[in-house]
Amino acid sequence: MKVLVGFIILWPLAGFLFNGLGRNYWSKKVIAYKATGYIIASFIASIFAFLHVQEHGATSVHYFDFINTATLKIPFDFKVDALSSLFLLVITGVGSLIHLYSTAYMKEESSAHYARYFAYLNLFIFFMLLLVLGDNYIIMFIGWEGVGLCSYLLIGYWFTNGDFNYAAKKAFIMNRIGDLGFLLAIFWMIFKLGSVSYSEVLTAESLAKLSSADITGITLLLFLGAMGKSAQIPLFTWLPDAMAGPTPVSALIHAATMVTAGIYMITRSNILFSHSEITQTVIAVIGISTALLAATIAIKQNDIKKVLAYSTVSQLGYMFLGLGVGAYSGAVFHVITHAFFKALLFLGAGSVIHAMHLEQDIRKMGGLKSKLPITHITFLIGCIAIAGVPPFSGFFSKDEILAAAFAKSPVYWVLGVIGAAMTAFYMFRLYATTFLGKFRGTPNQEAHLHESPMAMTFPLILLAVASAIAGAIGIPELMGGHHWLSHQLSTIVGEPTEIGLSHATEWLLMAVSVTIALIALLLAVIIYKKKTDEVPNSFIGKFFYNKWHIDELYNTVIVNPLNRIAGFLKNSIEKQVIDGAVNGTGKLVQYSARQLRLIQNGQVGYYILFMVLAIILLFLLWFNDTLLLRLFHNSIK
Amino acid sequence: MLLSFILIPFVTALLLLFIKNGKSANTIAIVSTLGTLVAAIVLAGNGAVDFNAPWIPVLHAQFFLHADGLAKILVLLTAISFPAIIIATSQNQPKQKNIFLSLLLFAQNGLMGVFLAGDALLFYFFWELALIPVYFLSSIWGGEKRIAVTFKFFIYTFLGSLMMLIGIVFVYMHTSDQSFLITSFAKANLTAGLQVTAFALFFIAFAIKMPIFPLHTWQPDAYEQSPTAVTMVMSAVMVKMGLYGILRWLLPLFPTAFVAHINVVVILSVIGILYASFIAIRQDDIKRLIAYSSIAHIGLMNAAIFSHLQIGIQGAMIQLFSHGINVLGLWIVADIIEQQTGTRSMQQMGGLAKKQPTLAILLVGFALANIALPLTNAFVGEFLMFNSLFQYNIWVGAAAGVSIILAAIYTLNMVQKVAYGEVSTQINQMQTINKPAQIVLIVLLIIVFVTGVFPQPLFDLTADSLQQIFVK
Amino acid sequence: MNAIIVSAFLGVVMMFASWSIKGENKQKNIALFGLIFLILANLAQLNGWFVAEVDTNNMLSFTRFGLYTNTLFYCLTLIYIWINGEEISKIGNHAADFYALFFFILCGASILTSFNNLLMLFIGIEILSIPLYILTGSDKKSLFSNEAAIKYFLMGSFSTGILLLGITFIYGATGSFNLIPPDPSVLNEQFMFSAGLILIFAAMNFKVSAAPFHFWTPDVYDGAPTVFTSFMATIAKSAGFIAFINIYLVQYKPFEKTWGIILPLVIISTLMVGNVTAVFQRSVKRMLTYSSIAQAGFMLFALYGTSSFANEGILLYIVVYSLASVGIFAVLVKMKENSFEAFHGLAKTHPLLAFLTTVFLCSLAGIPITGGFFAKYYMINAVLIAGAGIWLVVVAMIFASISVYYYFKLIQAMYFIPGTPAIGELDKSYTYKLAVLAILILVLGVFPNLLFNYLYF
Amino acid sequence: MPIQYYIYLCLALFSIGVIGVLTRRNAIVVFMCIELMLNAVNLLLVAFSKMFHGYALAQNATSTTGIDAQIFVFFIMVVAAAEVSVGLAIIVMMYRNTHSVDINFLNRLKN
Amino acid sequence: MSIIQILFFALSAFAILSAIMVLVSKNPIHSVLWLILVFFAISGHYILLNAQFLAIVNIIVYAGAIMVLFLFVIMLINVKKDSEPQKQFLVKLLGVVAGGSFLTLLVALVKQTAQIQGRTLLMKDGVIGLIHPLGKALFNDYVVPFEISSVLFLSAMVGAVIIGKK
Repeated sequence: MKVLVGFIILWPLAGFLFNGLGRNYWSKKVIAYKATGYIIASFIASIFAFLHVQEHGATSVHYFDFINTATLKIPFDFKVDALSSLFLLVITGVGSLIHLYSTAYMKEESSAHYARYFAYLNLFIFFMLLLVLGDNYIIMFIGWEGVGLCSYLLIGYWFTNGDFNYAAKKAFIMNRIGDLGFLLAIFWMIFKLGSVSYSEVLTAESLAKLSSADITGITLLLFLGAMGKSAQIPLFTWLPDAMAGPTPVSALIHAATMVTAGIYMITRSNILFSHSEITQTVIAVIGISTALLAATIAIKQNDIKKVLAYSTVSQLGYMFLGLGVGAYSGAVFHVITHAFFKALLFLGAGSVIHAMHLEQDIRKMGGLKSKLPITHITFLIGCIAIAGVPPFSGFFSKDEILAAAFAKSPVYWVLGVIGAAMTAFYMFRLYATTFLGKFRGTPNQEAHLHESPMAMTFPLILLAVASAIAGAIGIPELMGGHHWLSHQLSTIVGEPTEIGLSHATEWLLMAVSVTIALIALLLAVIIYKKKTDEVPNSFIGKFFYNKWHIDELYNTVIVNPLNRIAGFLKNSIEKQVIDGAVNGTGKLVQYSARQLRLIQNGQVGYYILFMVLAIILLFLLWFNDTLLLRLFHNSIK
Repeated sequence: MLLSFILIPFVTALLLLFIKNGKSANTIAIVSTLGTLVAAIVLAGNGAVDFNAPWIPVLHAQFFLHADGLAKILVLLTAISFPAIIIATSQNQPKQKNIFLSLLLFAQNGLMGVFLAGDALLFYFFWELALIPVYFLSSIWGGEKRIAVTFKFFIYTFLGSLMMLIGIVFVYMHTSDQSFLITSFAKANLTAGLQVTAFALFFIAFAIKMPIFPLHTWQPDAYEQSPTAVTMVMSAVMVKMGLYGILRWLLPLFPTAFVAHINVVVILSVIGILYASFIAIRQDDIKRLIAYSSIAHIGLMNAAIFSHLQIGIQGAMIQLFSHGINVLGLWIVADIIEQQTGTRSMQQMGGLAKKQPTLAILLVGFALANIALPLTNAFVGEFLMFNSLFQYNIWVGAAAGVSIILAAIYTLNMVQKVAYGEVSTQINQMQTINKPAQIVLIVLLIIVFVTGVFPQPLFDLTADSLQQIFVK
Repeated sequence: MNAIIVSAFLGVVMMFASWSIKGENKQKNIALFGLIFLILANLAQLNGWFVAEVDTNNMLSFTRFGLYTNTLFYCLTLIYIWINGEEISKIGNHAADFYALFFFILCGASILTSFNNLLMLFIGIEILSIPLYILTGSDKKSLFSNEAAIKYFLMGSFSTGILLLGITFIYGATGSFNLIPPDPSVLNEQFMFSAGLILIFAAMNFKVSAAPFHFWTPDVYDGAPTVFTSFMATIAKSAGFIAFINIYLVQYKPFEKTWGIILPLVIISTLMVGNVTAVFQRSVKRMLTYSSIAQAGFMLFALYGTSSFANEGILLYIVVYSLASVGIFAVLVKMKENSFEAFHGLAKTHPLLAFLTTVFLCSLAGIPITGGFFAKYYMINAVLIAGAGIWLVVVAMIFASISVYYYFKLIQAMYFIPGTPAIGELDKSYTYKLAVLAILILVLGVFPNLLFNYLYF
Repeated sequence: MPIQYYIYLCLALFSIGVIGVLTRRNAIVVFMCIELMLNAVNLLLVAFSKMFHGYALAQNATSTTGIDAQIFVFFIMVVAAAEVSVGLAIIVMMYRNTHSVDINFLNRLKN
Repeated sequence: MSIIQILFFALSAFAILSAIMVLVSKNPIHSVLWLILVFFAISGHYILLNAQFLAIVNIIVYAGAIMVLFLFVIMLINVKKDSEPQKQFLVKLLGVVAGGSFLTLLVALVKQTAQIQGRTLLMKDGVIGLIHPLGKALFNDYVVPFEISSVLFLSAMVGAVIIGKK
């Protein structure tokens, strides 16, 4: 097992080193083969690991001690259990496909940059694997920050573009805010429990050691970390900007894997979260708000990737809603299905962009159905899946979350259904504008329209199949399935509990949500089959189009004041107050020197006068208590 | 064994004064510093070592050198830094190379002495000895405003060390056996009130040296104006003198006073961390940016030490080493850029990644270490330090934690402005970077990552010092 | 007694030499041999080999400390003349007469190291002072020298009057001129005695140029020919310190409480005047005169912390300070002008000389590995042992860091500012002589105990 | 005769000397005032000498107590004479160079 | 009031008056002459105190030699009458105030000194002021300072040579 996990982890790292160090030496072909091959190797190893878990249950392996001091021991341990093995498969599986896709998508890059791209991508997989495999929060944090780094590097992959760099920086810094929360939570655990290992923290004994305030604090801080990584309100604005990176990157990092790390983390520590009512409510509220907010924005966006990005944010909000209402396995289920269909959508979008020569504005597309048949079909499957149309995968996962939400509070459910409707609407708005109607681009673009090469379409097809059938792993018992996934995860999140709804209610809810989604879907297709959205006029339309002005809000409320404070400190406090005090001391000495030397006026008479006065002063000092009092008394007796 | 750390640099420095040929002087200096490095590695592998010889019998001062884990890790840092600095800057050293190198080695001599001295008077001696060559180096070969700036630095630190001298004499008088040995100092008969006095006197010296807010203003100026080789010495090794002083002298000798001042110092340090980070955000001068970043990092180490928890002090000990390596790397990169473009303004840079990909990668590597990304060496230390601050007080820990965000902001700003974007005219002038500097940077980067993944040897090295502090 | 007799005799010899032996080099060599003989004679007494037994009626008492101090004075003078011989002969054509005056001064200094009676104090101080008036005015054509001489003379005489009034009061109170430790309990109301102490204190402060009796110092040292400034500021002043310590130890110590207020004030004002005023000087020579005031402030610590430790300290201080001052003045003598500008670029043209000057300056500033560090160290330690408030030392050290400012200004001028130095002819041997001084300073900076090994046994 | 009378007299003379030093500008007159101070001290010494002598004499008819002060006076005169010779030489030298004996005339050494 | 007291007061008044005249006279020659009168008055006091040797020496050395030297110098340099520039009035006043407070302080001190309260001094009796006991003391107990003071003269001589010689 030690060797196997080592394989899983080290193949991507080897790929990183190979491509990173040899970027000037290898040909593109070698780079592509190696990079993809290593991930596939890792995927195969992951399958073995998964099977091992199925057979023997969870195992943890110890490599070396990362930190081992008298007060704190942090081993470099990995844990392969039901949850992590599942994530392993998703990461390496989707990762392999996206690597494969990238080999074609990035063809135009020079070989050094091509290698750099794959090095980053491999490194990302490496860190992502650390994140899910770690047996304690530190290892998770290492992966956590590592994927952030890779995200940063990949968003800013085209580094000569200033905006892209800015987006990359923004992503990293926003992630860091979350990371600080995560870190503080770790500190809190160490402070109270003296350990960060799952096996010691996530137990009933350690829970007993924590007060409810501790648990709330820790979980809220952990959730802050998840907010940063998984782009929840208020730390979500980086994700749409992150679309500056190459499209496969968006698919892998900003849709399928990294952004779901928050869900992984909370699911991993579900014991803690379940013990804090406050945190759960916070998570649910923030989740559903994010889902709705992002959905409203997505409706009005015209950039194909931006729509998908907001859609991702929105879907992540659903997952958090799931977490907040205690449907951990539902959230994980949605992570998996979302990984498939969102990766598929992004890759499809990439294929479109590829065909359109880097054009991303959907208003300039249209009618691509015939030109890009495979892309079209797969994209459509993705859209159906995300819209929650049965029997595609999105339906099952979303429904599970909604059902759990209803059980908790019908308000969640109502809002969730509204969100689902909007999802269906904007996805099909996107689909219709892009693939239906007439081509609206330049003739030049039209002439060069072509279906993407095999390396790109093959992943699309595979993912489309996955999106379509992945629901099978979580068919609820209601429909005669036995929900393989929730049983699978039972060791982590506990046996699925009865949510306490009658079958009739469940069927009703399902029907209502599907109906609403279908209506929205059809509405979108009808509206956008022919026409496109120009810049909106209505207030609400503008408001959504401008993303609720949240970026501007952040600039005025946070960024600018910070800059001003920094400028004030630099220019006023540092220069005038502190340095001024230091230099002032020097000036004071100089000034006194100038004054003191004037006493030395060169005249003997004055000198002697000063001496006499000094003698008098000495007398006065010596006799300070007696002389003045008794100066004119005759006798001392 | 220990004497070699004093003698090798000293003898070489004297020898260099008579070697006019710059090339051979350089070779000798490199060989000498590498020799010291070998000795330091051997030392790190051994247990605690002492060296004792009489010095000034009238004063009962002894030439007592002592190497425990804390000393060893700093000796190692010094031993790594100097060859790295000399090799990396060997292409652009000034005309009178032999004197330049000689002064550098004198500084190394002083630094080694500071870290090894087990006798207070000897400690003070080396403390000053480390300062004076640096003063000359900066004043002769520094930038435009070098004279005034270096002078400010010199007087500032000199004032501090004079206070420490008073403190040393003060404690000496209260030792039972009239000795300057640290062991006697530890047994000195000091009441709480006297401890506070002695503490204050020592602390001023260390605080100026580190420097702690608000005594820091000499530092950015001095870093900016000094020749980069000297800046590297100051930033990578010399500022550690202050922290070392606290760990070696302040904490064990005046525990009562130390505990009494924890709150003040920690809060001051945390203010300093945030303050310096904020200023770094607005810096356009790359050297000043690194300087302020260094102030912030040092402030964190100081705060962690003063949180007086084992975990924080352990972290600080590791970080002493790690920060030295990281900041050394950053300075070397900054130096190469400055030397080749003639500017320090980041606004005029950009596109390094396109023009000099290797250098850009190295820069990013050290920048990541600077923001304490996991698996870099800085993470280990900072993790423990923040941890201890958190345990000291949740809110202080959280406030200090904000600095990791700020650090990301200014470091990435730097990376963005220097490495990314279109190639600027200044960056376009750059020639190929010389191989030795590149090799040094790569070695340093390897150290960064190796100690980041396997920090345990460093923990083992410093464990005995930590135990000494906490066994009492 | 050996030393007093021999030095007086040697003075007479030099007087005769001034007209019987021509050639300044010869005269210098005679003086050097005389000094060696003087040292030997003094060592003879120190070791008890040969002692001229004279009944001094308990007016002089030859302690080991006093005799050892004599040796140091003689050695310093030997070094001083060895280095500055040529320069001395350049002033007028009285080289041998100057040497005679040096011997007389040494005679006065020897009295001051051993007096046990206020009469001998008075005579010693006068023997010390009168030749100094003459040396100050020896450059007859120079108006500066004239001015300095007349200022020095008038103020010196005035302070003599003060000293005498003080002595008279003490006599009036005790009926004796001997140095007798007063009984503080009886003398509580004995104001006349206290008045005498204060007046003597003022006069002695004048001799050692402590503020606020320092006013003569800058003008006189500045106006006097530089070679003689070098002698006056070092050996002559140090003799004053030894006298001050001798009398202070016996008569002032019992009043510790009162002097605990006054002496620190004097020390701090001296440090302030010396250090702060020196900051703004444009002439190196004048800067050095102010710095000599500042150094006096440190030497006064030896009074504050009267103990055997303080005595060792003052010896070290005297030796180190004198060596450094003699060195720096010897450099200054060779400069064509006294301004800082004259030193610009010296390091380029005369690297060794610049380095030596740096050593001297570092020693004056009290930087480790030069003797000046241990000198200051001893002073601090002595004061702290005496139980002074730590604030006094802290203030002193703040002023010490100010002193770095002006000393290093000269280093900056030499090393960091380009230019052509205004330096006169300089032969190699002169530099090497200065190198000997620097080596002595550096040796004392690492092994200060070399100086004390002979003090006890 | 009470000793105070003599003390007051001598202090008065001494202070007049001091005042003279402070108020006159002629170097020679200043110097003369210093001599006046010395003489005041001399007289005071003799007075003290007679005071102690008087009490000692009452105890012991052959006592010479107090003689030391008179000897001291003698030495003060010796010193004064030596000082005068040097002092006047300096004043004359100054006069030769500047044709003035004003102590404020030479005033280049300052600050 | 005994004759001695009368003499004392007369001499004292004379001495102080003459001393004041030394300051007040504008012409340095007059100052010298007044100073000589002070010395005479002081010699008178010496005689009152039966210190005849000192009285004579005072006349010979001070009035006779030193003052003549002063006169000689003044004549030599031919300081014209009233040529001396005067100090500013304020400076003079300051000088007087300083000297006056100096005097006041010392007088106050003497007044309060317990030991000399009621002590008197022997006026015309006692032999210590005569030449025989003085000579004996000088050449027995005080021979060392006596010899040493020759050094003083030697240095003064050298000084006169150095400074006086053209």
